[in-house]
Order: sequence, then structure tokens, then C-alpha cells
Amino acid sequence: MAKEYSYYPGCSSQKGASSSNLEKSVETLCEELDIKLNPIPDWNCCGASIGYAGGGELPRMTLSARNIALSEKHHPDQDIVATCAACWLNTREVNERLLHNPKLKEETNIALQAVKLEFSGKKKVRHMVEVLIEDVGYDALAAKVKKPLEGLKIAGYVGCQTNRPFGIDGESFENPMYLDKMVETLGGEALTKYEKKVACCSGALMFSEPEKGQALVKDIIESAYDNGANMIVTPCPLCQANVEIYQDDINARYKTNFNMPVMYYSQLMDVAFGRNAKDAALDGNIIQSMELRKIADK
Amino acid sequence: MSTAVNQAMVEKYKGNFLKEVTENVEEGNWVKMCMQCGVCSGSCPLGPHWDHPPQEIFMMIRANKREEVLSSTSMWMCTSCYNCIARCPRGLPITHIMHGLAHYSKRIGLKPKNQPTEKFGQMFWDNLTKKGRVNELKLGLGLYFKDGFAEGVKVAMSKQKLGMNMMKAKRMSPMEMLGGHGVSDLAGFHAMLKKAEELEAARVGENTDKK
Amino acid sequence: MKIGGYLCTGCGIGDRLDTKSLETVAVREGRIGFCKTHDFLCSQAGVDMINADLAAEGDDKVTKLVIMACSRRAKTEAFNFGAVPTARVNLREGVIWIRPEGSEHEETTQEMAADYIRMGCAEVKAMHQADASGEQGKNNHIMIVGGGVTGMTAALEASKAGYYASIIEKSDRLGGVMGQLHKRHPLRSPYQHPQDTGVAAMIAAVEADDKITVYLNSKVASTSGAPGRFNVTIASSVGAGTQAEFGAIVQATGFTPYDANNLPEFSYGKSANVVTQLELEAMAQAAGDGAIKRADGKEVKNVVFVQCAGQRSEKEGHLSWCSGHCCSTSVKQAMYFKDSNPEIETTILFDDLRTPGAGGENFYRSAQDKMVTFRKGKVSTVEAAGSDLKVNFKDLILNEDTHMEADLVVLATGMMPNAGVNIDAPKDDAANGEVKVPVESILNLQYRQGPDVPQLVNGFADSHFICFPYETRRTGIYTAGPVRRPMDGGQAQTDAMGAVMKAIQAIENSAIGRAAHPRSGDLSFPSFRKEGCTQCKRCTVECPFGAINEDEKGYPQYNEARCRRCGTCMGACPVQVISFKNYSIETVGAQLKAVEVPDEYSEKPRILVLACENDAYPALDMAAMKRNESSAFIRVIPVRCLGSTNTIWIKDALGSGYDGVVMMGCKKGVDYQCHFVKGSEMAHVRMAKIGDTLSTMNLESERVAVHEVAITDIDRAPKLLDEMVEVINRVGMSPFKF
Amino acid sequence: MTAVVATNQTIIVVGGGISGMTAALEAAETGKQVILLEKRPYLGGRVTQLYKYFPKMCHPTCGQEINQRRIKMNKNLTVITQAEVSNISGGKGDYTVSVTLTPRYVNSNCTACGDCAKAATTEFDDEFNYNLGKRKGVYLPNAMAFPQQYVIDARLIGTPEADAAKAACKYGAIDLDEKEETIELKAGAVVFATGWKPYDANKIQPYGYDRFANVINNVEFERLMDPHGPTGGKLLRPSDGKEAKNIAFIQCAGSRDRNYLKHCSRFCCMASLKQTQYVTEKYGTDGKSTIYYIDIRSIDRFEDFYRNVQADPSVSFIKSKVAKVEQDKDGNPVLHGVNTEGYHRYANTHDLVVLATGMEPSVDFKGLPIKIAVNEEGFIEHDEANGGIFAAGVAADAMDVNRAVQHATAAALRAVQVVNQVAGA
Repeated sequence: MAKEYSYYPGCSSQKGASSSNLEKSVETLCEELDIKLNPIPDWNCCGASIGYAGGGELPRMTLSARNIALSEKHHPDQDIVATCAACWLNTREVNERLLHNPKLKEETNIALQAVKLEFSGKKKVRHMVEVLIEDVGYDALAAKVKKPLEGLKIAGYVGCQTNRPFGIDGESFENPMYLDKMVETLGGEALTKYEKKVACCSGALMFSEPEKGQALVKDIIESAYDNGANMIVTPCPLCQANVEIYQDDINARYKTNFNMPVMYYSQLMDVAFGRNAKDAALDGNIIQSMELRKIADK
Repeated sequence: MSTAVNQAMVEKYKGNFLKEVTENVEEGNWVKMCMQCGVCSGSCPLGPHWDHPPQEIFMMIRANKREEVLSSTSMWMCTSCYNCIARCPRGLPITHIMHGLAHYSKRIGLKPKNQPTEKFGQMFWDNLTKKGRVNELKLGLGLYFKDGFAEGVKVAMSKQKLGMNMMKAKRMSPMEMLGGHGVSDLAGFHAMLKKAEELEAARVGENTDKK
Repeated sequence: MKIGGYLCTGCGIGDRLDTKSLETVAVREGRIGFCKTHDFLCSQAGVDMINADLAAEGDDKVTKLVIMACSRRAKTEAFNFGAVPTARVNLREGVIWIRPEGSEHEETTQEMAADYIRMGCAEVKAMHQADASGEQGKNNHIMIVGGGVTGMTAALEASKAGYYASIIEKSDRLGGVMGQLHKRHPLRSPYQHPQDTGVAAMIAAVEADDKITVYLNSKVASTSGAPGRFNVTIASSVGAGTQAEFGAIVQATGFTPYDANNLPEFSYGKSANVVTQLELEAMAQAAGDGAIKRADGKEVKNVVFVQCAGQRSEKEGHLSWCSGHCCSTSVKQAMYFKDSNPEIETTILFDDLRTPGAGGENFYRSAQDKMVTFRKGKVSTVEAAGSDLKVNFKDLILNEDTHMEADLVVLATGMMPNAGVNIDAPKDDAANGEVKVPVESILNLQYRQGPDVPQLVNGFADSHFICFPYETRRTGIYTAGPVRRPMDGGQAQTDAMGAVMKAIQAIENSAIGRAAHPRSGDLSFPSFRKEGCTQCKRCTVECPFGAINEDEKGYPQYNEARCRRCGTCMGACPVQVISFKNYSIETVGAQLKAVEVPDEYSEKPRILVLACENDAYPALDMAAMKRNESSAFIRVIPVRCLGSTNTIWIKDALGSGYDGVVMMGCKKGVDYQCHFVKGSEMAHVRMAKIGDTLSTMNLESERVAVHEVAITDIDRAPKLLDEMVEVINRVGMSPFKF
Repeated sequence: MTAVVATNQTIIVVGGGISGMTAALEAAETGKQVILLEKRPYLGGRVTQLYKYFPKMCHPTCGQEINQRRIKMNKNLTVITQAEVSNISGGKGDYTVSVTLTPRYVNSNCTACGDCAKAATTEFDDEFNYNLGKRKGVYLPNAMAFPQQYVIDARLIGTPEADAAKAACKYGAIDLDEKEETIELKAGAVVFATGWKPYDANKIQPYGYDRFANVINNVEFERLMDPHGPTGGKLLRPSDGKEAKNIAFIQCAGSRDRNYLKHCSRFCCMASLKQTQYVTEKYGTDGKSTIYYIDIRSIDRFEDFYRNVQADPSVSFIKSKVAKVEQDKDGNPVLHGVNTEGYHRYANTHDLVVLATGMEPSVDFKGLPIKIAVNEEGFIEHDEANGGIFAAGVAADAMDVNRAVQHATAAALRAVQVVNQVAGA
């Protein structure tokens, strides 16, 4: 029987949005692993990490609270799962902050009366990666591998928000290993000494402070090259976008020749599990990994 | 309106900025717990761009440097990487405090002028609250035009290739221009946010009334 | 009377040495009763053999032993025959483990072993069975000087252990400084709020305890005697004095708060609103749990605490040390304000905030939680402007000179010990024009070395030893609390218990005539031959423990229970009339004379090594365990302390043809490591003068070397001996070989 | 071994480090019957692994020598090594303590001649050197080891090597058939002097102790200085054996931090100040020490020591909790952070980083079979309800050696009070 979850896709995963390839590849992955993601009906934006300029504490709390309340109403027995780092972080953080602050919870629920919802805080808010590690397990993932990612040297870029402050699987904030373990599970070579594993890509500040942001991304890519990587893999859509799509700008600014593919873990899994390039949404990447495509096309 | 709130706050807290922060800023009640170890300041990815890193801001709050703190660009440098929270030996939710201070400075009208993150952040908020979900295309275009039309055209032109790439990869859709995604219970959504904003404003107002 | 020799052939001794010939050396040359061999002497069978000889009757009865086996540090328990005079001849670590194998070394190695056997035999002949000191007496009564929380704790805990205590308190009440406090730091988890001082309950407990006598308004006018028989005159300022006998003494005389009048820069004395921490306690006490009011009756609204006021400073008139408690005290006092009214502004200006341990850190956090403001800043001045104050300081974080307004400033001033007279102070203080108020003695000890316990640094009466914090240099007298070291009340109470433990131990040991630390259990004690004494007083002056008084004619008067048995007096005596029964001029002198000195042309020099048994000897021992090679020409004699080395030994050695003498003692000076405090230093002083002797003998001064050796010098110690061999190679063999 | 006599007037001291030895000796030298239990095969505890003590810069083995001699000469005191308390029952003045003894495989016949070790070849990590070096499976734990008897590593039992060691012993000292056994002892009072363990630096992830060879902790640094230690007393860094001359000391590594230990471990400031002087001792002005700190807690007369170190031109101080350590291509640790005195950002390269890790109690007292008061930090609190069970030294709070000895002396008194009451009753 399929494992079912109350799914919070988030704005970037929508059709035609910046991480629609993550959405697609996760969809494929769920088919493979017999996982059913039930979208939270009429979900709204979580406020991301930059919402604070316009939104105060309480309005921002209510955003996620509404999503949680919707999930509580429609999927009472299912954990909430998000694929986007910021979506997961915000939802989980709001869940915990409301539980620890009765006043805030009370006010949030007053606001939620406007949509006839109530936040009770009984939900577990999880990241898709947690589902894979804890509910599926590395062994089960390994068992699914049909086309091992042989010869691929992969820098696991965990970034910030799928890491801090909650962590995945109790791992270290400074040196989480889960991406590396996944890569190895899929038959690839994990570059475990990759120094920029948890460095910041500048997040939303890439938009407002592009020079500062690109300086950070430059180091992230450079370190991957120094470690001999064929590609970077990440669980975070904003990390993926920031590291992938500005490489032209960075090359212009720093006189570099970066052309480093930045993939999602879900895309790697789809390919390793034997799915084709389309199912793995490889077309969704601006910089293609020929090596990965070759395996997908095998 | 902002300046009125500001005046009321100055009046109310009479040089006790720590108390003002404690009572009005998101997670501001944690500021008193800082022991000035500086681990947050050293952990920030955009650290070199902070005029005053978090630990110093906490000290400035105790030293009643109200204007200097609230008009600083520093808090707007936060990338929400959570390094500071993860490492703080006293458990201060520093990321949230930075966000809180930034928001508060805006609320009472002391925010720095022409701060790009402040502008972008507001744009983002307006974008998401309009339909309940973010319209990335409009947001992106808005960003290009944030410094005026001429500047916007220039930026947009320079970003043309990026945009084309994204469209080619089906990660950006021109259809968004025509409406795009949104929540269906938009009225309820807006009512909810309005209520939340009222409650929050009342908090500050309530505080300003209290002597 | 028979001396039994026992030669072990185990651990390679039998393989490396010609033990048959060693037996002959022991019996013929060492002239002992017999020499038995055993291939495993430390085994039960070996030890049983020795015990059987000790238990024998008549002519067969053995009364002294020469154990020819391993180092005295090895198998100590097996070869412990109580008071029976025993020489340990070190053939294993002392010979075979430091000498290489091979036929070319056999001769010198064998000679080394033979000499050590001769030495052991000679030593044991000069030894006598030690008997307990004659001056025994048990007195279960402890005198406790000082009736503060330290003194009261000491008294109550002594009573709980079944001993009697008398508290001598100079004021008219018990309680000391703690009794003047509003509240004290929390002592139990979660360490968040100030707690009741408990002083009233403690005073009640003291008063109710029939084992405790309290003398208020009293001072110690005179203390004479020794552990087990201290004779004390207690003088009262309100009535007649008392005479009493005590077994031991705990000095808990506490501290005097630093005089803030020395801090005019903080307007102390100029403004009534600048107060010390102790003065704030009085204000808080007056307020109860209500609002704290200033002298002018105004409620305090904005208080600033200035940490390290006049302390941690090298300025003239300031205290150089940190008083330890003051950070926590300010934290506590800020809470007095915050707990009564959270609206009161409280700021603590500190440099380093020192709130250690589990309790300290929690207490600090709790204060932050109560909105006490902490700023890292250095205060330069406090200005009084009318009734309000302006505190000028440098904010060290924001790196700027700034100021704060306050309506009350609290100065965290330091602790100055009440340790009485500094007996080591240079006597010529009056000469450099300084007029000093004479310090009153606390104990008025009728000791040759002065009326109070020696002070360490900054006037505190602490012990110098890290491992042995209660080793004050006056046996049976233990200091506790802030007189010893700056500390807070909780620590002082623990300290009081430690001091009481040592006091009880001193009582129990003096009752049976045993030495106190570090030679605990030693029954021997020094005595002198009056006929030979020249009343030169060197022994009384040099004794590190003040054990020896002088009678009216200038003869030494020993107080065995005060003595630590180091032998410094024996080393000091120019006419060699001082000795222990089992350790004397003869026991060492006979050993060095027993060595066979080959003639000048043999190319076999002889080097006498006198090594401190606490550090240098173990270092040589451990060097041997590592099989570090040493010269075959050394002959090592362990000494109790290098301070016990009498120059006659050096003269005798050089006069009898030794080519060099190496002395190894512990580090001296400020950070001395000598377990007898001054022993090593005295030896150095004496040896500095040996040059004259050498030149009258026409010998090169390099032939005598004095080294400071640490127990870890396992590589260095053998090298120092090699250096002497090189010296002899250079200056030639001694002409005094006969 | 089973012939130990104990009554309800006996004091049992658990832990044979400096605190336990002190508590045991002070009571025994007052005439009390004392049994001292030690988990390791030798006495002395952690101080035996230190090079020098602050503030005197003297050697711990010096006091250890005196204490061992006191023990050898004292017939009131019985020492049992490789002994752990497995159960306690009863109450004040009448406890029954079960003690589990693990085999040493070497009995008191041992003369420490070393022939057995010569017959052994297999090497194991040397615990005495915090695994920085190796030792044989048949070994004397350290040069000062008391009892001075060899030990056979249990991992050798059943191998030909163990048989070879047995065959090499001429004194019948090796008994390969020794088994674990449990004995029961009566006691009037029990003193826990179980000491501390260094906080596990692997948990302090930003400093990379688990990832970078040249990040070590403060107890390991002591071993590098010891002439008996793994480098023969040279300051060689682990990655490449290069002499470490530019050394960073990171204070509060795991202390004063809610992510790790909430408490201040009290001794670490002084320990690092002391260790800067090791660097100066080795290299003079060629050495360089940098202390990264929050507050320097050189309390009471230790302030003099701090002042002297401040005057040392090779030592500098940076008021900063280091944010993170990275490693450059040559294996040098690079420290990132902000000097908070005036806001100066740094990225400093050093040869070696020493983490001033804090103290945590080595025993989980909450898990004891008998209930006693334990605080949030895991230390035993003094409480009348603890009956005749007392803490000595670091079992009660983080503290330095000098204080631990004071505290242990006080603990001895508490125990003496109990047995005197039993005797008087």
C-alpha cells in the first residue's frame, strides 16, 4: 500500500515556476517508491525567508498556520511533507513556535477564524528527504537502483535551510552526510571532503544583492571543481537556482569558465532507478550533465 | 503614521531601547541573553558586509543606540542561513531577531533608504499576499524595475539570456503575466491577513498606550 | 643483634652480576651476619624467610636488614618490616638496568653492585630503630580563630565528627561578614535566585552545641606548644582572660574589605551614593524585600555596578588579584533590585565576567533573564553631579569612551586577608621612610620564626602546594576561608571542612607520635647532642616549619609534633650534632666512605650523587625503567631532602678521593617544588659557600654541582651525571686517592 | 582479592584519581579503615596524564610520588584496581557495595621486570596517551603506574601471544584464567571521587575535531609535552609530524554553551594560559600562542599568572568565540570569526588548534542504583538526603586540581563523621 502524505508543494514547484523540475522529478520518484503525495487543498505561500520586510511576525505565522490547519482538516492522519527547503523550514518553524508560545497561537487562531480554520499543532512537518531516509531507508533505495551512477563524481551541496536549524536525521549542521550517503546508495562517488557543503548561496538576497550573492556562489562552484566534481547535487530549489542560473554572470564577472550542472537528488534517483531523462526532468536544467543523460538514455 | 509610532515609542521607553526591543520586536525578548561571544558575527556568510554584526547590534541595543541600530543596513544583510542560530551558545534565535529588527525599523519609519533587500522583500510580500502565492515572473520583473523604468530596462536586457534559459527549461512561464497561480479562497485569505495585521498593530498600539 | 643480608638474584640480577662474589662482599667487607640469596626475594616465600629470621630467638635473631634487590620504590609493601632498620640496596634500577650488557662493561658494573652492597651494609649499621616521639598527648579540642561562617562551619563539623571546638571571635557577635549580608549566592541547582544566608540558624546551632565553646570579644594573646598540646592564652576585651589547651588550630580569620577611600576616582567618600558591595548589603538588609533607598531617602532607580574596583590592577594602592566572588556578588545584588522592582535599571560594567562552575553560569544567565544589563567596559571615573552620578567608561565592545547616568554606584572592591604578621617581610621597612601601622598578630605564636603562619603571596596564608592545599608550614595549624585565598562563602565552608579534617588528623597523629605530611607515619624525630652544640642557631633559623625554639641559653628546643622530619636542621648543623635514629650524618657518611675508591691511574672516577628521594631519585628510577644508560662511576645516595645535606659529607667525599659530587634537589625559588619548602634552597645556599673548602683543598670548583631536578627529568637526570664525568675527564682525577 | 575485610566503619572511596587518593589518604591517616576502588589498572587518574600544573608549572607526578608512598606505607588503606561499583544498597552507616573486578591477568607476584612485554608484539591504541600513540597488549600503563604491575589486554586472551607472555614470566605472575568477579563490601560511608571526562569534542562540529587532524583537545596537548608521551615531549602536530609553533587555543569549546555543556568548566582558562607557556618553553619567542576567549576566568591569585602570560610577547588574546575552523590545502587549520572588542573580522591560519574542552562528570549519577541528589549538569549535590554518600572533587562540580583536593579533604571529613558516629553508637 502506498505511503500517503499531506503534500505542501510551494510556489516555486508550480507548473512553469522555477523549480518545476524538482516537482516533476519528485513525482517520478514517488511513483517508483509507491509514495502518494496529496497536495494540501488551496495551500498558500509560506512567506519564504524574505517575507519579513512586509509581513510582521503574526501575519507570517498565519500563512503557514493556514496551510497546517488545512492539512489538519483535510489530511488528518498524514504528516505534512514539503520538497522545498524554505517551505519546509517555515512550516515546521511556525508549527514549533506556535506550540511554544501560547499567546502567539491564540492570536494566530483568531486570524484563522477568518477562513474558518484552526491550528492545533498536532502535525509533524517533514522534508521529502526525511521521508526517503526514515520511511523508505537507504537499503530500500539501494534495492531500486537499476542504473548505478557509475563514474559520476558528485559534490553534495546541502546548503542552509534543509540543514539548519533542524537538521536531517540528526546529522551535524557542519558536515551532514545524507546527500553523500544517497549518492553512494545510487552508485555514484560522493565527494565527502567538499568544503562548501553547507555554505550559503545567499538565498533570496541573490535578487537584491546579486554581486554579494554571486561571490558566495562562485566559491561554491569553485570548490566543487577543486574536488573534481562532475556535478553538484542539492535538495534545495533556491540553492539549485542560485548556483545554476548565474554561472554566465559569474563567468563574466570573475573570468571563470564555470559550466557546472546542478541537479536535484530526486533527478539522480529517477535516473538511477531506470527512468528516462524526461521523467527525471533533466530538460529542466539549464546546464545539462551529459554523463547523467548518458546513463538515463542507456 | 510611522513617525507617530516612532515618537510614541521614544516617549514610552525613554532611553531604554533594550526594553523597547524586548517588548516589540519579534523574538526581541532574547536580546538580553546575549553574552557577547561573537560566534554569530563570525558565522554570517555576508558578514563582511555588515556594518554591525548581530552581536554588536545586541550590544548597541543595550547601549541605547536606537537610531543607529534601526537605521542600519546590517539586518537587511541576513540571508536566513541559520548559522548563527545553530551556533549560538545561548540559544538566541538570531535570524528571527534580525528579521524582527528589520521589520520593526520599517514599521516605525527608521529603515535605511534605498535598501535593495528591503525593497525586494516588500515586493515579495506584496506579490504573495495579492494572490496567496508568489508570481515569480512578476516578482522578477518588478525587481528589475525597482530602481525606476530606465534602470529596469537596462537590467532586464542584461538578464535576457537568463530569462530565455529559464523559459527554455520551462521554469519560467509568460502565462504568469496573465494571472497565474493563486489561492481560490482569496477573500478569506485576505481577511485572515488583515486580521493578523490588525492584531499585530494592536500589540504595538497597546504597548504604546501602556505607561 | 644481628644484621641479615638478603640478595635477590631475580629480574636478571643473577644473570648480570656475579652474585657469589657479592655475597662475599656483603659478609666479608660489609661485615654483616650472613647473606642469603633468593631467586625471587619479593615473593611470599622470600619475605617469609626474612620474617622468620626477624622472629628467631637468641643468636639467630635478626634485628637489621640489608635487602639487596630492586629500588626502594619497588616492592615497598613486600619489604616493609615496620620499624626494623632496613637498607635497600638497589641492584636492579640502580645497576643492571642502567648499564649496558657486554663483557667490556662487566667489571665496572660488578664494582658498582659491590659498592652499593658495601654502602647498604654500612648504612644499616649506623641506623637505629626509630621510636615514637616522647611528647605524646591527645587533646580532642580544636581552637578555631574567627567566628564567621568559616569558623562556625569548622566548629559545627568538628563537633559532628566527635571533637570539641572553641571559637575565638574578636567582635561581640558571631557571623562575620556573611552575617552582614542580606542574602547569599544560591548553593543548589538551578542556581537562579539569591538565598537566605542561614547565618542565624548557624549561630543557633553553635550555641546549642555542647561540644562548642564561644569566646566573644576575645583574641589569642599567646600560643605555645605543638600539635596535641597547644597552650593558648585567650584575652578578652571585656573580662578576664582564659588559659586553654588545644590539640590543633584552625585559623578562619577571614578578610577585611578593601578601603574604598583609596578610590577617589570613583567619588567614593565624595558622594554618599557611591557605595561598596558590603555597604549595599546593609542597604538591602534595611530595605528587606522592599525598595532599596539611598542615604538621602530616595528610592534607587538606576544602579551601576563597577567591577574590579581597585583590584586586578597594578596601580599603586590597588589590589593585583581578583577576589573571585565579586562578579557573582554583583549579579546577586542586581537581583535585589530587579526582584523588588523589574523597572529598576541595573547595569554591571565588567571586564571579564567570572562566574564559574555550574552554579556561576546559571546565576549569570538568570540575571540576564531578569534584565540585568551587562556591559564589557572599563570605568575610568565616577563623577558626582549633585546627588546623581555620571559613570565614565570605555565600552570595550563598541570601542568607545562613553558614560552612563546613575543614582547609585556600587563598587566591587576586593578582599584583603586577615593573616596577621607577615613573618617573612623584610625587616627594614621602617628604613625607607614608610610609616606602617603595625599589624596585630592573630595567633601570637611563641615560635622562633615569628608569631603567625607564613604568608604566600599578596598576604594570603595559602599553601603553595597544588596537591596538598593544607600544607601550611606550621604543623597542626590550618587556615581556612578568605584568609587563605579570595573566595566566596560556599567555598569557604568547604574549605573549613578540609581544615577541620587536617586538624583532626594532626590530633590523632600527634597522639601517637607520628609525623604529619609528607612523611606521614614516620616515627623518627631529630635530636641533638647538647655537649657538642655551639648555640649557633642555624638549625632554629633554617627549620622551614618553625619546629625548633631556643632556650634562654640559645640551645635548640625541639618540638617533635611540629617537626616534619626533613632533616634540614641536620644539614644546617656546622658541628654535626643533630641526627635521627634512622637517618643521620653517620648513615650517609658511612655509606660514602664504604665505597671503594680505585687509584688515580685506574681511569675509574667515583662520583657521589646525593639525590632527593621525592623527585630526583624517582626520576633516576624511571630513567632506569626506560633503560636510559648512566655512568658506571656514579654512586647514588637518596636523601630525605637536599636540605638535610650536611657539608661534611661533601668534604668527606672529596677528602676520600671522590672525583666529583652531584647534588640533585627540587626546584627552589618562588615556584618551589621542594616538599619541605626551603630544603632545596638551603642546600643551594650552603653549597654556594663550598667553593672555599674546595680551594683550600686545591680542587676545581666544578667538581661539585648542584642541580634542580624534577621528577619528569628522566632524560635530563642521567645527562647531568654524564656532564660530571666529562668535567672529570677535563680537569682530571682527584689527587686525594689513597 | 576476595579477602578484603570491610565493616560498617569502613569508608569506601570510589575513584583513585587525585581526589579519591586524597579523600582515602586523609581518612586513612586519621586512623580510619579505607578501601579505595579504581576502575583503571592504576591510580592517579587524569592528573597523571598532565605535563604540568598551573600556576606553579610543577609536575603532577611529583605529588603523585608522595601520595603513592603514603599509600604504600599505610596499612589502613586497601587499594583495589580494575574495580567498579555495580550496586549499592543500605543506608548511612550501613551500606553494602557490590564491586565488579575485571581481570588484570597479572597478580602481585609481578616484579615489573618487563619480560612478559618483550614476548608480546600486537599493538593497541594507548589510552594513557588518549590514543595518540600505541602500546603493546602486555604493558605497564605508565612509568609511575601503581600498583607497579603489568597488565594484559583482555583482547589478547586466548591468543598464542598471551601464552608466550605467560611463558616468559619467571615469577608465576601471569594468570590467564582470571575471571571477572563481584565482591560485596560493607561500608559506613561511600565517597564518589569518580572525576570527569573531557567533553567529547566530536560533538563540537564547527571546530572539525572529527575531520581535521590538527585540531586536538587540551588533554591531548598535555600528552605531546610529556617526555613519556607519544611524541617524546615534542610539539609535533598529528597530520604531518611537523613542529607546531603557531598554536590557537579555543576557549569554551563545549562549555558555557547550551548546545553542549551549559556550565563553565572553570579550569580551562587557566589550562590554556598554562599551555601557552609550554609553547614558550619549547620555542621561546619563535613560538606563537593565540587564545580565543569569551571571558578569561583566572580567578583569585591565578590573576598573577594571567598577568604574566599577558606580558609574554608570544601570546596574544582575541575576545571571540571562534565561529568555525576550516582546513587549508596544507592541512593548516584556519579560524574564522570576529574579535568582538571593536569588531574585527579574522581568518587566522595556525599550525595546530587546541580545543579547551570542558569537564563533564565521568559517571552518570542519575543511573546509580541508589538515589542521590544530582543537578542538571550531572554533578552530585550535597544533600542530607544523600545519607552517607558524598562527592569528592569533580564529581561535585567542575574545578581545578587544587580545589578538588580541598574538596576531597572536606569529603573525607564527611565520611569520617559518619563512621565516628557508627563507632560511637
